[in-house]
Amino acid sequence: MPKKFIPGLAAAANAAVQADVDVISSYPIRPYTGLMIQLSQAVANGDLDAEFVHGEGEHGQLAIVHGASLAGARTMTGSSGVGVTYPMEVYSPISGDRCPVQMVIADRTLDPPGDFGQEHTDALSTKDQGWLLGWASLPQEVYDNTLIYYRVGEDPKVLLPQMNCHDGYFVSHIANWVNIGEQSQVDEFLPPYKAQRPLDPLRPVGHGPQIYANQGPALEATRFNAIWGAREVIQQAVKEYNEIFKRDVDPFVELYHMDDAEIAIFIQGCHAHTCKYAIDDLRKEGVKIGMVRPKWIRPFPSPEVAEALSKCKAVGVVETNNSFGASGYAGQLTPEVCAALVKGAVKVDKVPQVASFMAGLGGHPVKIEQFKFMAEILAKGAKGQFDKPTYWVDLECEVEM
Amino acid sequence: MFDTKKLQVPIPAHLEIPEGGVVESPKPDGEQDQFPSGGWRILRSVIDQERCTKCLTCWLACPEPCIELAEDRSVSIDLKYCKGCGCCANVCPVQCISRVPESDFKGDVEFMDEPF
Amino acid sequence: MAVNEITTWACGVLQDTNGRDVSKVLGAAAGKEGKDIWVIDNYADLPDRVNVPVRKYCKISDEPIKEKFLYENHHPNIVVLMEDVYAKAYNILKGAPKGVTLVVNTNKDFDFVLDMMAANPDKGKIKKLAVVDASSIAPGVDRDLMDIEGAEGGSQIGKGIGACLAAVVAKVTGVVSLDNVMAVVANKEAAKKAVDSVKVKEL
Amino acid sequence: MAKVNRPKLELAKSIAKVPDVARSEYYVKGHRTCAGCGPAIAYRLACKAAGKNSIFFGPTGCMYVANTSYLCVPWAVPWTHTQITDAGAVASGVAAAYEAMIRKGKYKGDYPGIVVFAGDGGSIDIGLQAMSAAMYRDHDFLFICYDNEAYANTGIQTSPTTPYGANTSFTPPGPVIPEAKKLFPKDAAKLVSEGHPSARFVATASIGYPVDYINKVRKALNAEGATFLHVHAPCPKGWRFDADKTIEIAKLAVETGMFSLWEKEGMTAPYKITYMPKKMKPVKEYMALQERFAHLKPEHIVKMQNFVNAKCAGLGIEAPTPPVA
Repeated sequence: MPKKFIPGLAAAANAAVQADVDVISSYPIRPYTGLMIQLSQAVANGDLDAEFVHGEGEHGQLAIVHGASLAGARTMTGSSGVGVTYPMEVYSPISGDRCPVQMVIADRTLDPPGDFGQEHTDALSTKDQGWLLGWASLPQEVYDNTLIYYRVGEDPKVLLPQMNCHDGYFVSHIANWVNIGEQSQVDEFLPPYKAQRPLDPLRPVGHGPQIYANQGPALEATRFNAIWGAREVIQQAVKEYNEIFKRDVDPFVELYHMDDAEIAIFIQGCHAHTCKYAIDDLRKEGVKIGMVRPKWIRPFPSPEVAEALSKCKAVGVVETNNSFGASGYAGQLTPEVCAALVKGAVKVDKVPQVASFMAGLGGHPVKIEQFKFMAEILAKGAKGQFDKPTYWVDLECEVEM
Repeated sequence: MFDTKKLQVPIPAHLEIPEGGVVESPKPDGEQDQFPSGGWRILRSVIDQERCTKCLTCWLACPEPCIELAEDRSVSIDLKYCKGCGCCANVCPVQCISRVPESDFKGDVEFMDEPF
Repeated sequence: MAVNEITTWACGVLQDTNGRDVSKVLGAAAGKEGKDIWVIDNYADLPDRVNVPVRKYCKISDEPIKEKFLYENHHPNIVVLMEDVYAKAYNILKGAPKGVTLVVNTNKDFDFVLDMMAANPDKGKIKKLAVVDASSIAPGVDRDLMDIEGAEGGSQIGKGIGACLAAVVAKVTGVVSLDNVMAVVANKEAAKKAVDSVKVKEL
Repeated sequence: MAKVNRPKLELAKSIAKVPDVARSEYYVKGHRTCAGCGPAIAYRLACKAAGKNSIFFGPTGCMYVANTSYLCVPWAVPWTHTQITDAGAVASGVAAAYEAMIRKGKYKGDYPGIVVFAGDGGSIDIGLQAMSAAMYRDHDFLFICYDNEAYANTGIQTSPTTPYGANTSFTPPGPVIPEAKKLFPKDAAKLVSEGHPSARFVATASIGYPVDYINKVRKALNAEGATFLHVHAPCPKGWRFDADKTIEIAKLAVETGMFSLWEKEGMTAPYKITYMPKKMKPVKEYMALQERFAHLKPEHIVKMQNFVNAKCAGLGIEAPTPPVA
């Protein structure tokens, strides 16, 4: 198995080439651009036989893969920041038409002001559009996810588009070791995409006619069932991925020292790895702290999150995103975690206290010291109640670089 | 693993709808019989077959299309669908299509519960 | 030193590829030695423009690097200048600990470099100064558009002065073995010439 | 561009010959378009001309909503809804997919005729970006703009092709603005033909001249590249005339110079007039039949006549009436 020292975007590009995508649509925006730079070169070199279509904007970019997927092609596109929010109109039609297109997102802060740094608000803003949505935390995981997402999204039981997200710069641009599978392994794991009802003159069908209002609930329910049904497919796909690629990938959540944790940090994305080193230090001091890193946001791994956090006294949700004025008094993940804890998929006897930690906004780095600051607050919260619902770690615990 | 079946919603059989709202296309030269539009017709086009020159101008002018073409190029109107717009009468170069109130006729319209 | 932080200063666009190659070569060589490495392109300097000074970063450590998700080397103990003029224009030693190794691509001598740094309050931190005329050994300009923005880049790393300076860093600091650097770089001849012609002064 | 085994479509010579080449209907009866709907006639003729091996794209507009309500389609060929914004891009994706899949052996059939059937808004207003980009990228496809000169699906609001002086629900006449719409319309076909080097065939057509229209659809599909057709399709609802007059008004538009029929095979080719009326009529005759112009005063009609004269002169068509000072 070749091992390459490459950034996250190059890892995604490697996986896309091995997945033999048919149609790629591009539009430049930092930081995801490197993916398309590499894929266009792969097409020019003949390493990948695909149509590389230059979109006229992200809206067109998404529409191009929408059409290509309707015709039965495997597709790849991507974007960052405001490029993710510009085509907001198109997300629901793509998932509604059950087109399993894949979009690689290297997160970037939304404007204003101009900021290249990463923040998860861009992709999280699209979480209600019926797409599978998850985060990778290292270039290796970007490679794994690219293949796993295709496999899950193209499964006839699922047929949903996928947003394969990772932190801009921190994962997209930082080089790291990535195990690249053999082509034979990829072929074994990922069968060619077979569209169920493509736009094909030999078997004419109509896609997306108007419906009666009374047909709406059932039509929406099919997407609801598909995305929750995807859990079973994810479980199976990850199991096979681990067998074929000899790997140890978690299907829904990564848990770190959660067996006996009294306090826990819930965090997605790359900073989870820094968090783990902080936990190592704190554990040496006798602090019973653990970490939960969700790999998916849609479908939200509610049962796993609830189970992992059910024995904790206090939980801190790290928000590298914004939802100004949201319930939960912070970003978009706190309400998700709270809902998972109180809404009975798994029985939680005593719901832990939950605080939100705004951290890493605008691409600000998050350091070990700041995780220790969070742990201190959590320890206090575990004894009673937090003195406030939201802590702006970036501002309240400034650290030297 | 948590039972995903519990997370899914059963869809009653009578409300089932194809995933993605994909529908079968009608056959070429066929009809979309879910929607017979003959009930819209206030004025009916009546063709004077004696004077008709079989020029087919009306055939190409019909939006539905509900002017039927026989082997011998004679034309007739499919009353199940004709909305009575009168384009055929308007374009006829020999004015052999007249427009007659639909209320002068009995039948020829598919009875429906609702217009659509 | 727990973590070696190597910062390379290069001239925007013109030396972008070569500057990045210093980080990539050292990273790849250290990887061969089983060390933990961290390589990132400049973030703060992006998007780079012609002649804008850009910095390329590499961290090499025997122990796992705990804080990988930073944009810069905040405490560089090895600093590489691809243009000697940066020595007078910027505090290239900002945040550095005592005992820095400074590698400068110049056709001048030690005193010239030290004179240029007259205004630098941190100049006392330099322990070792190496000068090498890499520009006359290997091509210093490589406008490779492919090798940017997080793409994988060409199959060859170290075709120009990047190879020279990476090899000099290995020789002067021992942060990675010179043999491993030689195994990684594309332009082995230039790297060898640089290693042979480098002049080092302990301060 | 992959040009794979697509049989050429035959051209018709006259209505009398049409049944021989295009008797079959691929836009079938059973839909909710207006009685006398001009765009429906345009749709029907386009499907007839394109034939069996084609895929149609319906961006949001009358021809989406009225044709597919509810949960059914009147097309015997594959069809998909697209957003009003992105018809060109979705068609691009399908074209790219077929090129890739045929080249890679993943699809065994012929390369299909890919036809976008977009309204004026979906073509040169909100859909302009996607349309222009698709024309620029030279996908093998045909973009048809059916021009009913307003946003009709939403209840007749002004669009960039709505003529000067038209009364729409967003441009009502009043004491301050007596002429209702003050702006002159964009020229959809020229917009494409003058600025898109890869547009192989650009033409205007009218449902008043069905054989010419069918032939242009077929020439466009035979052209193996990006092609554009601007079809004038009167709207009895929006233009406010009796439903039986649709074809009559379409013809009158051409006879008065309000709409001219031409084709152009590539950006550098000359404009070729495909139908020249024997004697041009004044625009007054055309406007008199439509209530949307009923509020206009003589000076407005003069302004319109001057605009039409200039437009015709640009195409080398003799001015319908002497220019008015």
